[in-house]
Amino acid sequence: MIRCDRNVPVGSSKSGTPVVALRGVGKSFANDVVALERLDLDVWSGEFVSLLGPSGCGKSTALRIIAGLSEPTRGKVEWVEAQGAYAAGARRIGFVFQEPTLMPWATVAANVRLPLKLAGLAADAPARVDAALARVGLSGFAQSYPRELSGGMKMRASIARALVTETNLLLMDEPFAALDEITRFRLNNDLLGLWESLGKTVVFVTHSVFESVYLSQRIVVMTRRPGRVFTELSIDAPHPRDERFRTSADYAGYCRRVSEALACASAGTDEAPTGS
Amino acid sequence: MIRCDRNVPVGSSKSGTPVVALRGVGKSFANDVVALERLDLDVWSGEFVSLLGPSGCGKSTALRIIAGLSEPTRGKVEWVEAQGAYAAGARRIGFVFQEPTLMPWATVAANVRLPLKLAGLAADAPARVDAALARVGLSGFAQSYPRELSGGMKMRASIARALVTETNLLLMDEPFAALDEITRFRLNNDLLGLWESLGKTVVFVTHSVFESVYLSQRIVVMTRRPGRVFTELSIDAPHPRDERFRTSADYAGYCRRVSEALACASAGTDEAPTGS
Amino acid sequence: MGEGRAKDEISPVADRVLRVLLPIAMLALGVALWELVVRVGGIPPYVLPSPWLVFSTLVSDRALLSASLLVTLTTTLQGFLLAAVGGVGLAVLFNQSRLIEYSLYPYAVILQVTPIVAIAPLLLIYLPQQAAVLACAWIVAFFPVLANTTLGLNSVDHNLVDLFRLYGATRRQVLFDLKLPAAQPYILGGLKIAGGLSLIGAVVAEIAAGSAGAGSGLAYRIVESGYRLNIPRMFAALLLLSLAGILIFFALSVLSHLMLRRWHESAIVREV
Amino acid sequence: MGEGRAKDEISPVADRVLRVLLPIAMLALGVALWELVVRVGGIPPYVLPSPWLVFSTLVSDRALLSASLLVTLTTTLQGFLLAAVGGVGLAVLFNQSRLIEYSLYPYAVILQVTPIVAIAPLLLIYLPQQAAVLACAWIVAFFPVLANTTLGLNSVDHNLVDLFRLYGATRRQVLFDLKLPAAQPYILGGLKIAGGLSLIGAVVAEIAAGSAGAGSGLAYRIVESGYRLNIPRMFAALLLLSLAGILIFFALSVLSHLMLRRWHESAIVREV
Amino acid sequence: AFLLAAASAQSQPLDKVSFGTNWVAEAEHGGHYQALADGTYRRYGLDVTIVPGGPNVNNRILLLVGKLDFFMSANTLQGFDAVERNVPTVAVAAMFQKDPQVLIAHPDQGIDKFEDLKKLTLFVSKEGLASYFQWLKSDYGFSEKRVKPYTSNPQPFLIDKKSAMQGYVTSEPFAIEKRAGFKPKVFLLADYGFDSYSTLIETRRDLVASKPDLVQRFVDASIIGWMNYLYGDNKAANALIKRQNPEMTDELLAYSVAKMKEYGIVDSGDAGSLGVGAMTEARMKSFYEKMVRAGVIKPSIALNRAYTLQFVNKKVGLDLRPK
Ligand SMILES: Nc1ncnc2c1ncn2[C@@H]1O[C@H](COP(=O)(O)OP(=O)(O)OP(=O)(O)O)[C@@H](O)[C@H]1O
Ligand SMILES: Nc1ncnc2c1ncn2[C@@H]1O[C@H](COP(=O)(O)OP(=O)(O)OP(=O)(O)O)[C@@H](O)[C@H]1O
Ligand SMILES: [Mg+2]
Ligand SMILES: [Mg+2]
Repeated sequence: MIRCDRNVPVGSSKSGTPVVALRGVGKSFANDVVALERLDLDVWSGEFVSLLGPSGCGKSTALRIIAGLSEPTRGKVEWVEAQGAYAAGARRIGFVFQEPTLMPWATVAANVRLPLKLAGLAADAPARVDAALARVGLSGFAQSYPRELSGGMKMRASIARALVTETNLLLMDEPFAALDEITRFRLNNDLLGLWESLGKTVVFVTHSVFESVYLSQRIVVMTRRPGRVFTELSIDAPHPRDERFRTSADYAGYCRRVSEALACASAGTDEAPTGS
Repeated sequence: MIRCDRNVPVGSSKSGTPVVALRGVGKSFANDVVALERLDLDVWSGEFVSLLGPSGCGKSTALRIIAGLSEPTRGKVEWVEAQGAYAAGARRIGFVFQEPTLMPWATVAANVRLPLKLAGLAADAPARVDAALARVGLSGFAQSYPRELSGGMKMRASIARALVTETNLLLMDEPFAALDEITRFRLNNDLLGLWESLGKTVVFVTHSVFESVYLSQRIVVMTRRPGRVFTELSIDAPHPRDERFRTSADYAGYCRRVSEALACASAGTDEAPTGS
Repeated sequence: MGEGRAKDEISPVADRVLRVLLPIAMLALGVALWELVVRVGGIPPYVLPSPWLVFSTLVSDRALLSASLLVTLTTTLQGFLLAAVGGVGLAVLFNQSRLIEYSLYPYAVILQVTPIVAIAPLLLIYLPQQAAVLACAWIVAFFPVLANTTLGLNSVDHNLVDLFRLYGATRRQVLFDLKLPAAQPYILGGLKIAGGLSLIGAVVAEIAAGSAGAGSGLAYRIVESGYRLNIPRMFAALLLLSLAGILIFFALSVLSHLMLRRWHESAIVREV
Repeated sequence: MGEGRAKDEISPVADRVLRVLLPIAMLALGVALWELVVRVGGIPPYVLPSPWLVFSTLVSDRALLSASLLVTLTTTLQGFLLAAVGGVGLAVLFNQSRLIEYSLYPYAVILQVTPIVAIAPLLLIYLPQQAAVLACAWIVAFFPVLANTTLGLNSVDHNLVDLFRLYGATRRQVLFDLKLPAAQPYILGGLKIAGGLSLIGAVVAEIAAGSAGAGSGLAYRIVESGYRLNIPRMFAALLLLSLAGILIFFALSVLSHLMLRRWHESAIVREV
Repeated sequence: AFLLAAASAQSQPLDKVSFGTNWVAEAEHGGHYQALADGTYRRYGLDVTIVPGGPNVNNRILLLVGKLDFFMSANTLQGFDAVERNVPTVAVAAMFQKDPQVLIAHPDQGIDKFEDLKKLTLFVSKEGLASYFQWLKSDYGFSEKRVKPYTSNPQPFLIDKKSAMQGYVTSEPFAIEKRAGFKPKVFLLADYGFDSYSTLIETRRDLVASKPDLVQRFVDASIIGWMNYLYGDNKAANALIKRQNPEMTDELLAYSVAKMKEYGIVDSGDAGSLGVGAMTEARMKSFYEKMVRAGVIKPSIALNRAYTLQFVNKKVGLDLRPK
């Protein structure tokens, strides 16, 4: 069996300055569920970091806290304001929620246009919306309503919405889980391309070990609830990555190591909701 | 590159008698989207068959048609009524929808109990609900409301609901997509165990090639929209399957072949919704 | 086209036909029954006039009645618009600020439960007559719009609210691009209720504060005809009122259907 | 406990305090303003009595007024229950059969738009007086419940409907385990509207069909006091009516909150 | 004869009779309450229930369908309407010789003559508009444009000094004097030519035909009730009124009775010689012609079907009038 080394970061690539840091963050809900406990997480400027962890361990909660949609009950979230682009006003966060979260009364195009509209960028909106829709393969469905889409297509519309504006911090919560491998691989590559060319910071939640290794510079593995960092692994393979990396022995090795870490992190059982 | 042989079934394991057969089934929607076209699909009694195909190709639509929730616009659905267990009245279908589809006003336990309640089986309901919740690792959340669950936990509640009654045909639409690998593997094995011991017929939609190979006796690969059968592959590895199969060379070989078939099936672009 | 499987397993075409024919048939049946009751029971016209008599009164008094109908409909329409704008406006205001909501909601409830007869004299003191009438009609009709809109604005999917917040939406944008569209089914439901109520409101307002005599509305006709025992004319006026009510309801139903049919569960024809 | 971030960024505790104190404070302010206007304007009590005078009238006439209040509240409560049962019942009936819906909805609309004053005399012919009063109160209040419940029953998540179908749910089960629970927010919204309306309905019914004299309700007090220019008593009666209305609304709000707070967006206190 | 009738009636069971009034219990109904309270109705073999009316209550239709046996109609015009509409009712007695309908104006606005009222805003009820106001229009040239609705609440009038409102001489002036503290100018329409009877007893033709005796007894007992109410000890009647209408005060009752006497509402004119409840063909005709002139009623109705003199003008109760 696997030997589990807990909380021992396996290298930590500090490629830049930290943008945002969660310091001893805890989050409990009114029903006594402790979702996060003493979570420490640094996100570095321009990095691609993945969160991996058992279902219900607090990944979505952590993303929401980073986005400022949720307040930690303990600890704090530190933004490195010196970093001009991430100053409170300038910060531009893109978020792909775990659920598609589309406006049912608006067409796909209108849904995707939303961030542009809210930012008052009407000028080149149509072109950008078209491009974003084409990127996720929904060009033909611009005028459809969400209820007319398949599950995967809804998620793609949601991804297109996150990519339509220029954001400097992209938070993605299992964006590709509902997609077939072919589409998923294509969007993986698209996302990597965007990240490399635009220098966005990306925090990515996924359940796919393969995906996390393929995409990330760093993988943060979280424990069962209450979630905290179990270990961090840095994936030092150079970018740009492509099919060659995916079929390399390195890749397989990383995947094995991440899988093992995940298995260790998932050991035991969740805390019951009343055991706060 | 891969050579794409279209519509050539690669073996076809007929382990039993067909239960339900889709014959030249077509489905168009009012917005001129043709979801399915001339789909032929036999489901054999007691088999575990997976549907694989690009996002939006009509997998969910096909499941809904099998379940009788949707009527085909062309072609027909034939039930082999002679098979007593599947006669119109006796047919007991379990369905895990792609979305959790929980009743927001009811606790997790009440949601899971629903099929028992509707069937008038109140007697041993609590025990069975507890067992189903334990199976998906939600024992501690019986009294929680759906909105208090994470995305993966909602899906697990939905799975527990499908497993709580005895069904003879289980339709599952990407049930494990939102789960981490560890949970997923565990539930994969659980599902296989159930299938082997109870002799259920299972039609399973997934985007994971690995999962489909691990679980199924037969994999049906569908083309892009309008969806039809691109090819069928039978996975002849014996059951019970376990970690050994997952790490075998056979497994890797099957996975490669299915991936190739999927790549071929996904080639080209979707039909635009107006091109009916 | 997908086949709709409606309740009672009616095909969509048959459904559409029934939807128009059945109500008409049932109303016709009601009228026939009424005629029968009057004939068989030998009920004198000053107690319950026969439909035929009502109809012929409608024709013979058409000039008088249509003038009154016009007056009442004008009040109704104005009252309805005020109720719609006022109800939605107040709900929006309340939604924008909890302080305002807590402060003013009790007053809205008071307005709803205050009997018009009691406050009409007070209104007549301080407002010109037409304004007093409108105020009365408004008071009767605005509350359902307010209550339903409030409910709708509060029922917005929280995840969408988060999304808007994240993209730095202004209050205005949250209101116009998120909350109001999401509340549409509720608002339209409130308007459907308010449609009939504003007609009632117009009638009550006319009775309590309206002008009488030549230029007066249906309410005056009804009261006067009742007092003067011109029961056929009273029924003719009531009939006009009912027709107007059905028409208003129908128009609002169509509006609601048009606005919701593309997306809301209550209005889309599900394809199976 | 998670921290709630309310509108206007109020903490949940402050919010709860404000929720109770603000309305009271605003009502107190209203009363103070009223007292001021009366004093400064030197307004005679027969036009607008001062709150103090109203209050002391309330105290001195308490026997008379409380008896009347009881009568009106009884009618209100009965009317409300009938409206709730009748509105939900009709909506359920309509939901069960499209044929019935198409056939009877026009009649429901007609009932809604028919002015009580006009039909009360007719009702009195065929019904005993108390039944006639109740019928009037019911007619005024039932429609919002019907309309909202209909909307709610039609707004059920189609996927859940599919699920129930799949598991062979009977019509009854679909209704009681799916549609009615899902429609709760709409039904409760309708009841909130109907609460006030049934008070109004009771008042209107009393005026139109009620017996005047010893055992009569607040409506009669209001009209008769107005006629006799006993304006302080009229205001005291109005005040009681308003209080009753606020109380009914508050009770229904609490009920709604209790029923929805665990699951519906409109009622859950979101944890952020 | 009176004693005989009473004696014979006592031996047989009482006839149940219901009588609908047009407002809540007040002094204007005093005679009937008197007859009820002092047992006059019983002595005439009647078990009378008085059903009070009120704002927006239309008791008249209950008479038509037989739920009431007698109804107190406000004025003669209602009888004309009945004839025009072929409604089988008939007036059998007119308890008020003069319609107590008044127009009330503020005292300090230079309103001295009846015609001065024309320049004021008028608060008139819908019923008033359908009846006496039409006569004001045709005979005095009042204009509908100045009319605002009167909903049984004098407040708008009190505020607007340039207005007048309708009322009953027996009630509204008192309320105003008492509450608003000034003595208003009061114009009794009857004094300016509005010669309608008022507070008539109306019943169905079939009752007149089938039980003339019952009608006669009710009319006679009511007349006696009125005489006793006005001139005798009316404490019991007033107590009954107050029980039925808790808003009523002794002060107001006394005022009303005084005004009824002062203006001769009940007992004046023909009543002086023919007894309370008197009606004459000449007055009916005179009022009918006024109404025709006002365009309220058709010129060709069978006027004599509106009333019958069969039960009145019999000098009943004259002996009760103080000398
Ligand atoms: N609104 C809420 N109220 C109460 N508990 C909540 C709420 N939201 C989340 N939780 C609890 O917090 C824990 C973490 O939830 P979270 O959604 O962050 O998990 P996750 O890691 O994203 O899981 P998944 O992979 O299944 O999406 C869960 O146990 C869940 O029950
Ligand atoms: N109610 C609907 N109205 C119109 N079009 C629909 C409707 N439901 C599905 N479609 C269309 O039918 C096609 C097939 O949808 P379906 O949900 O079956 O796809 P899927 O294979 O399940 O995809 P995914 O893997 O993304 O879930 C899609 O193109 C979708 O746009
Ligand atoms: Mg999550
Ligand atoms: Mg699908």
